[in-house]
Amino acid sequence: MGLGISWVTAWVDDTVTVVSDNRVRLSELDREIGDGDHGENLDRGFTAVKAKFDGLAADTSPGAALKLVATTLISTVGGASGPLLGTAYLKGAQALGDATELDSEQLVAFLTAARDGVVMRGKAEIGDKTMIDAWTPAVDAASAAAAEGKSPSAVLRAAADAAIAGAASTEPLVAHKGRASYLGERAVGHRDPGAESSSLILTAAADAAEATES
Amino acid sequence: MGLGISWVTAWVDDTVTVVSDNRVRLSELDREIGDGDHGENLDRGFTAVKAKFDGLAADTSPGAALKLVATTLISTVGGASGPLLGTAYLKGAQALGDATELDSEQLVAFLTAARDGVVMRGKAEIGDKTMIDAWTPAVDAASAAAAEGKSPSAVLRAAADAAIAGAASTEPLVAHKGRASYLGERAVGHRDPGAESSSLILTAAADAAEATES
Amino acid sequence: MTRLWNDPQRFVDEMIDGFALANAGYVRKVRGGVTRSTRSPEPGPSLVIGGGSGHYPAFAGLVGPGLAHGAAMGNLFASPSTTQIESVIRASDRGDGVLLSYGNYAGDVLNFTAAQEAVRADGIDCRTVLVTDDIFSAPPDARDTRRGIAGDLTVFKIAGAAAEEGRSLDEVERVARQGNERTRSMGVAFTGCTLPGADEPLFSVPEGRMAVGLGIHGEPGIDETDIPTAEGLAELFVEHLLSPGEIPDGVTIDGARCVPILNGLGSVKSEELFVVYRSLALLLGERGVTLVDPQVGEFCTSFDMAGASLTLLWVDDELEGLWTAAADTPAFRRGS
Amino acid sequence: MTRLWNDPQRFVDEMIDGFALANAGYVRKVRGGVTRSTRSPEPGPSLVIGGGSGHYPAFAGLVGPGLAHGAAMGNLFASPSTTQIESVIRASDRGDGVLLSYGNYAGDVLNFTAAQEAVRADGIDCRTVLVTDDIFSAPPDARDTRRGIAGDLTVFKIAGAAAEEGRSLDEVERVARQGNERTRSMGVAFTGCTLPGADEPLFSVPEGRMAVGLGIHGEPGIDETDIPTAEGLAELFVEHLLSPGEIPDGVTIDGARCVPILNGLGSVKSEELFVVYRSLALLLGERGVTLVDPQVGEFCTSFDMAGASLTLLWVDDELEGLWTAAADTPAFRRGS
Ligand SMILES: Nc1ncnc2c1ncn2[C@@H]1O[C@H](COP(=O)(O)OP(=O)(O)O)[C@@H](O)[C@H]1O
Ligand SMILES: Nc1ncnc2c1ncn2[C@@H]1O[C@H](COP(=O)(O)OP(=O)(O)O)[C@@H](O)[C@H]1O
Ligand SMILES: [Mg+2]
Ligand SMILES: [Mg+2]
Ligand SMILES: [Mg+2]
Ligand SMILES: [Mg+2]
Repeated sequence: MGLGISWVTAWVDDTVTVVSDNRVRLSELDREIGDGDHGENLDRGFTAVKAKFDGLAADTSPGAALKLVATTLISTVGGASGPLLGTAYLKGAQALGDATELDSEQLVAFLTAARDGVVMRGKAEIGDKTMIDAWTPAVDAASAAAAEGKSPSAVLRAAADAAIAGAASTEPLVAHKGRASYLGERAVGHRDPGAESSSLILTAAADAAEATES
Repeated sequence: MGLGISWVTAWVDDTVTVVSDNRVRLSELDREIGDGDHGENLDRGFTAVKAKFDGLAADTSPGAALKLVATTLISTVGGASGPLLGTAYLKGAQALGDATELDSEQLVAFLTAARDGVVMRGKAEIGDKTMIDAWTPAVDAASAAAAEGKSPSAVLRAAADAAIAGAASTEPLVAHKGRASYLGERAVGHRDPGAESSSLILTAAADAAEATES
Repeated sequence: MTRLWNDPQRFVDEMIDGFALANAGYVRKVRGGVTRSTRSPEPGPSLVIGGGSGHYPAFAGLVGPGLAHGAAMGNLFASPSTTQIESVIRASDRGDGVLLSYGNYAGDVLNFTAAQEAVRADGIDCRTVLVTDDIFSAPPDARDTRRGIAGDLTVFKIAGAAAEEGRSLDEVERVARQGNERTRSMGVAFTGCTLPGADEPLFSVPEGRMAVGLGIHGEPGIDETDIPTAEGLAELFVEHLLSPGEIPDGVTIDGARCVPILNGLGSVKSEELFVVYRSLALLLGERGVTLVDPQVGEFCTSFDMAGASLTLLWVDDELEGLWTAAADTPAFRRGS
Repeated sequence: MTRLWNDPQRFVDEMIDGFALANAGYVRKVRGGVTRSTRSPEPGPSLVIGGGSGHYPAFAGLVGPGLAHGAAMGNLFASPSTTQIESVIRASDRGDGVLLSYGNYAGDVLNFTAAQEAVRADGIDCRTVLVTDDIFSAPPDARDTRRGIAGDLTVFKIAGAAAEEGRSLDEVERVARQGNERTRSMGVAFTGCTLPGADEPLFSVPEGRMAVGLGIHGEPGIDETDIPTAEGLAELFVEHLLSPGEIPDGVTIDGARCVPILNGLGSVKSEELFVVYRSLALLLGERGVTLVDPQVGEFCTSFDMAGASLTLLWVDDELEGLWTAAADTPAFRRGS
């Protein structure tokens, strides 16, 4: 019961919606400790992804579709989140090869490669108050769930829940990467916008998987 | 019972006070149909006059003292009101020659020459919504009062009262000179700031004369 | 809103000091304003410009080779006094006469004229060309009563280039007059500006509205509309500036060559001006106008007023050559 | 507040169109930004700069002979994307390598680095010198993590002049790095700026207060004080920029030569800047600093943010020569 291209397209659709619904809130978070454009950056990127997906052939592999997400984000977003998320999708897609149905292990491989891509580009560690604080717990929770034999959608749900907790965990932190790192103690008490958006994106992945499976 | 140098210095003192007290109001009038600086322009000018007068020799003639007012206004005010009022004092002073005590006829000659100086420089006619709408009625009222044999202070009071009425008469007018002339009908309903300030200056002249005489 | 000052009374003096310190290679402070710091060895007529302060780079920013020889600098939005102007004329004169050029405002006319009379009395051949570019300040048949706004720059540049070429005062005066004949402007604003130490702006425009045809000293506009789009503003500019009464004698729109100057009054930034310029270029192109050497930026400001103006200089060959000639001043530089 | 736009989504595209139309003699639009419209016949290294839009004249206004060869132009306050940067690099390359220079921000570093990798894979020798002038963004011992603000101009100018002289990429990189070593800036602001179509400013400063050490994208300041006098602001700038930890290696304040750049962020106007500059010149003069070729105006803005920054470039003979070399771009021009 793996996840195929219909999951990827559903994930993209849900992401477009959730990013657009949270555009103002994400920019608000970014205004507090950054430059106030994170919501707009992602919204611009995923709107472009949606346009590309409109003409997608039905037999495209998940890997190929996710690579399209990657290249579109890289070419349209700019800002820090563009290359970071773009690289996440790119490296994740490469880990999938030509597979048409993704099982739990493949999803863990996807998430791990995606997270490693963000680290490769951004050099952030856990606790630096970046999107990595959402991604790394998500990867860990997904591996644990897969090791317990959970279904693909349950693996993604575990990742999503861990990402949500991870995003919340950024609030008390001082930042060491990104614009917020210039603020020192003034960043304390504010949630990192990139961690928050990553938790939304991973939640969309789980929602889409549950809808696709059922 | 003519007016001497003590009248001139009292007039300058009163003018300094009245201009400073009305600075905001005059600029307010100018804001409505001009560029909002008439109060500041006059305040700057008369503050400079006051500084010059501080060292004035007690035996200076009225004409020489009024010439000092003129040159100070010309060199410090700028704006339309600087050369206009400066010329008024200059031409008025020239009409006085070396006289040390001014009688009613000399005051009429002073006011007439002053008004003519403004017309020479500014080419405004009565009804153009300028300071001339205060000066010309003032000159006419002063001549009438002098012809009736009124005292110097009564002549100045007649001039002042006519100037006040003249300033009020500018309200319904469209302007034909100065910045307000660019506004067409939009200037209607607003009092001309230069006419208003001229009425204040002429009232100060009458006040100073009454105080000096008594 | 102005925030940085020490004492409002000393603002202009300190501003002139700072300007002269920062531009010592270009200007020298004299009583009443500035003149060029280097006197050219050749004789020739001088161009003296000026007006109230608060419009930088007009007027002091335009003093230097290829442009003005001196600028009289008045108080904020107030004409320089007669004495100040006289002093700048005398410091700038090179012995072959002086052309005075400035925007047509009662205060400036009174003071410059009095100064002109004073130096003429000493034998200096001193003439005047008034700038009267603002189409909203009087109808076309009363063009010579119009006030001067950003079109100052075209007249000054043309006169300055002619003086630099070594032309006679007669010639400099002639081309300056021709430049003014060929220049038309109009302005709009969204907010007023607040002078140093003042509690209130000089005027205000309701939120979301735009004053049309206002002056650069906070003189109220003639009309008021909702704020248009950038394209809508470009259309408004073109509609008024290309209306039949505003096309100078000898110009046919289709096929004409024209220098557009899209001027920010203070708080409207270059990014917005470029968006407006894009539409202007399209609209003027559609009408068959060839745009020559466009200028987009700040040329005649009104402190931090949010607003913009468009100036069109309809060139002939002579004016185009003078407009595009080299100039090197604190705020206007171009190679030859 | 931004008022003139058609569609906020198209703002940057239309701005680039308008900019390129108005400056066709200088630049040519390419995917992702602009390059010089005239390619110099001689080979040599190219300088590619860039960053988010909304900082005009940074970055596109600095493309032309003696300065940059190309500028990548991102969305408002957002780094250009990797693809955009790559496209501008390829369009600007003259076959002898490319130096990338831009302000140190996570987004820019990520995107420029990815683009650099991509063109290197095709054999283009592509290097990077980050600008890290903002002293308020990290302590002196973490200087290389500081962000870049108006000091961009000094590094770009030095690198551009070296490239124009025909120096090798190694040399251009070396002097750019040396320029950055010798550049320090700090900024203050009184209001935030509102992007096209946004309802609220990116940040706000309480009325009568001044944010100290803020970034040029609305990143909050480090400190807040009452608005000082112009002189008080000059003292604040000098106190911080002349503190011992900020004097570059090899510089002794007394006797040093230094280029000051007093930069308006958008709504603080030249008149106010000149008043501040007057005090700066006095204070720096008292400390024995010789000021070279001062710049007062807008060099790196933040839309219509009301604020100002001071940049000091501590020159040696080589840097002074490169700084004062001729340049001819839409927004920065000087004769040789
Ligand atoms: N080096 C980094 N590693 C991981 N994430 C980063 C890094 N730098 C920034 N981020 C993430 O990017 C987010 C900001 O993205 P965005 O606002 O779109 O870009 P920008 O900061 O360029 O405006 C931050 O909230 C943070 O999560
Ligand atoms: N040509 C003129 N003749 C007479 N008075 C004039 C003329 N032009 C302007 N004024 C007077 O000058 C006043 C404005 O003075 P002021 O505000 O000080 O100068 P400015 O208009 O240069 O700012 C007007 O209210 C008007 O009374
Ligand atoms: Mg951001
Ligand atoms: Mg006035
Ligand atoms: Mg005035
Ligand atoms: Mg950003």
